[in-house]
Amino acid sequence: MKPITLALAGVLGFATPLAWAGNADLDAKFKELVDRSFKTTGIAQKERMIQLDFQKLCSALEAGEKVDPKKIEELRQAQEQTIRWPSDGKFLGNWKEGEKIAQSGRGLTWTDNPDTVNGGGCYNCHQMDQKELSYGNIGPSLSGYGKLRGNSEEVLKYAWRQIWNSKSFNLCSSMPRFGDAGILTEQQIKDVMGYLFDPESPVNKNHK
Amino acid sequence: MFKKQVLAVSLIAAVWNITSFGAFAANDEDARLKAIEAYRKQIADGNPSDLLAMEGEELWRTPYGPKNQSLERCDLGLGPGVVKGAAAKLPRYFPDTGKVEDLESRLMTCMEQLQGVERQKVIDSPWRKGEKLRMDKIVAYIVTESNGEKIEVDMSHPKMKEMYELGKRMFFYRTGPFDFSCATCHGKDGQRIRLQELPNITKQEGAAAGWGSWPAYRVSNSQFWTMQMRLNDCFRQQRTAEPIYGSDATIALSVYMAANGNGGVMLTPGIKR
Amino acid sequence: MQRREVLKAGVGLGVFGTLIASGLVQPRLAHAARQMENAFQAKSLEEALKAVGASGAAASNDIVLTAPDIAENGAVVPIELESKLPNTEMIALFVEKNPNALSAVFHFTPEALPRVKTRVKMGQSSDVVAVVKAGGKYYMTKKEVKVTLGGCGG
Amino acid sequence: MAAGPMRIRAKIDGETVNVRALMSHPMETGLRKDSSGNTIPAHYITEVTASVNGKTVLTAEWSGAISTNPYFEFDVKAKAGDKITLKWVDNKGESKEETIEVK
Repeated sequence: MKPITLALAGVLGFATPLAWAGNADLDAKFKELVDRSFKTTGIAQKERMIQLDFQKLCSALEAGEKVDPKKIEELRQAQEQTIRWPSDGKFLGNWKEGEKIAQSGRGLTWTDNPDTVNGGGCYNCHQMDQKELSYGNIGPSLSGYGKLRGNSEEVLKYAWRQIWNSKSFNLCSSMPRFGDAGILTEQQIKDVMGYLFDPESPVNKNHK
Repeated sequence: MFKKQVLAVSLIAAVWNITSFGAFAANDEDARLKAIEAYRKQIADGNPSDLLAMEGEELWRTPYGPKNQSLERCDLGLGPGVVKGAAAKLPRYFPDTGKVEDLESRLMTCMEQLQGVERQKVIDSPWRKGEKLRMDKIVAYIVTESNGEKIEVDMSHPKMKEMYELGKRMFFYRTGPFDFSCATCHGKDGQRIRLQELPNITKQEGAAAGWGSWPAYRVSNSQFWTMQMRLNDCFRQQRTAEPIYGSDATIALSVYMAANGNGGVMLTPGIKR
Repeated sequence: MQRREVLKAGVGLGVFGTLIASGLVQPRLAHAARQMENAFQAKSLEEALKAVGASGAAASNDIVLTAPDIAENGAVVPIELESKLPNTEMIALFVEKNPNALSAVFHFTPEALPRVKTRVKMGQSSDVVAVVKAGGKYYMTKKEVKVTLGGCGG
Repeated sequence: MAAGPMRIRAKIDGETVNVRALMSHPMETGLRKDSSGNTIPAHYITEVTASVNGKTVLTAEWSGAISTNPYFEFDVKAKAGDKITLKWVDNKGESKEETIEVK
């Protein structure tokens, strides 16, 4: 698993003075609080606490701070540049492998090690195969994804881009950047796409 | 001969009028969530945390550490040795240390001052072993003594107000490879990871439900988790860096959650998945 | 306070324990062989039922088997067993898809009601089966319990 | 290591007494592996005996399938003043016994 490259889509958070409105003193205290409260353990480096520019902006937005919409659009466009299409032009992989990735929430924690195979944890937030009762609702249901949408080039690209970096559509999306942040490999994303689009996949076969 | 028996058993199975539990339509969400509610009620009575709380009470009274003293003079905010209802009013500002402390950091203060047990020794101990196991048992005893009490965190002191603001920032702080913050999961009503409902901690009801039900016994691994362990594992699954045990970031977050939950009821120790 | 006396009355290691500790008695010998030992060793439900002597058990509605429709976690599944059959001597509890189907056996004297509650581990969704021996005959009922993976699985 | 505590609560219910017990025990099946991959040896309660004033009224044979820190509830014919004793023995020969008086 190649080391996690902090996608430097923007200048590292600490550097940009994108402070929250009106309280520089509290900002300084907060930065100091984070610095003395976190540590490196295993593969989880302390540097994970340094925010990327859009992480900082979305944190302020979600906390109810006023944020300039032009800034949001500017950073969203920057995220669009991170999209990498499949190197061989093939979008769909093996849906059986995709199912395992969707079920597994492992990887990238400080109790994992570098050769832990990362999962996608899709079922944490999405319904996919209707027969699987244990699914989350933070994301929309993906049941019957391919069956309902077909697999035109346009639909494949839309789904690939959502998985690669959903922030390219909606800057503050809750969905992780599975491709851009190096969480899943290109092959793993192809397999998840297979799970979504393959007519044999239970995502489509069990869709009522 | 064996074949006939298998047939016999399956015949019997067919004849039974088993109250068939009805094929759950996968998308029949409410029926399923009600079934989970029923499950939780059935395991609510007889919380194995009681076993730890019994041992915790002994440890509270037993001399220990280089100074060979018990913890019976430890002041959790309601006066030396007062345990009844103390956990329901934590975290709070403590004049003697000039710091805002949660239950576990305050206990470390007492362990150090009364018993001579070094704070760092507790911090460095692995979870559920050594000093941390002693801490779990003492915490189980103390939070049992706040079961049913009103969550009543005193926000009047300026240090508490500041910790609340710092805690709020921590709660919304998106970082790490997954871009998650606490709010990603705990910032909206009705969200769920798999079948696990996620309380909305930005609102009183959700904050009271979340804050008021930890520490708890987790049936999935038969472990008793203190609030510090609960926060630690949340950060772990968020894929951030690890918070140091009892660090100010964890206390600030606790102030944010407890204050938001003020007025709720402590249902501790809880019993969880 | 009720809790404290209980602790005081407690007796630590039984006689067997101390003998073991002193190495005089081999753990193997001291293993209190359970009356139904071979039933506990049986793997499948059929084998376990046979070993308990209950393979010909008749279905009965006079056995109350209360278990959740869905267990949020297989580590702790609350089970309530009650026999309404007269002269109940024994109730046995099976989880069909566990590595060993037989989980527990309860033997009653007239001084105890034929009713118990406990909690079992279930490796996966499975039928839970209760067998009652009353008046020398065997009766049986079952219920399906679904076990789900609750948290983030990671 | 010495067995952990056992907690027993008894409540008079007409002619009988409802007994609810919690026992501190790992209940290892012998099928589990620890984080470094080696099997955790089987260690579970094999037998539980309940008696009233010294007379056995109920026995149970358990396996590793009974949940960790077992919960056990049963009802016995007894009255105020009677002594209810609960004893468990595990596959390592360890045992624990608790007696409470019915109030």
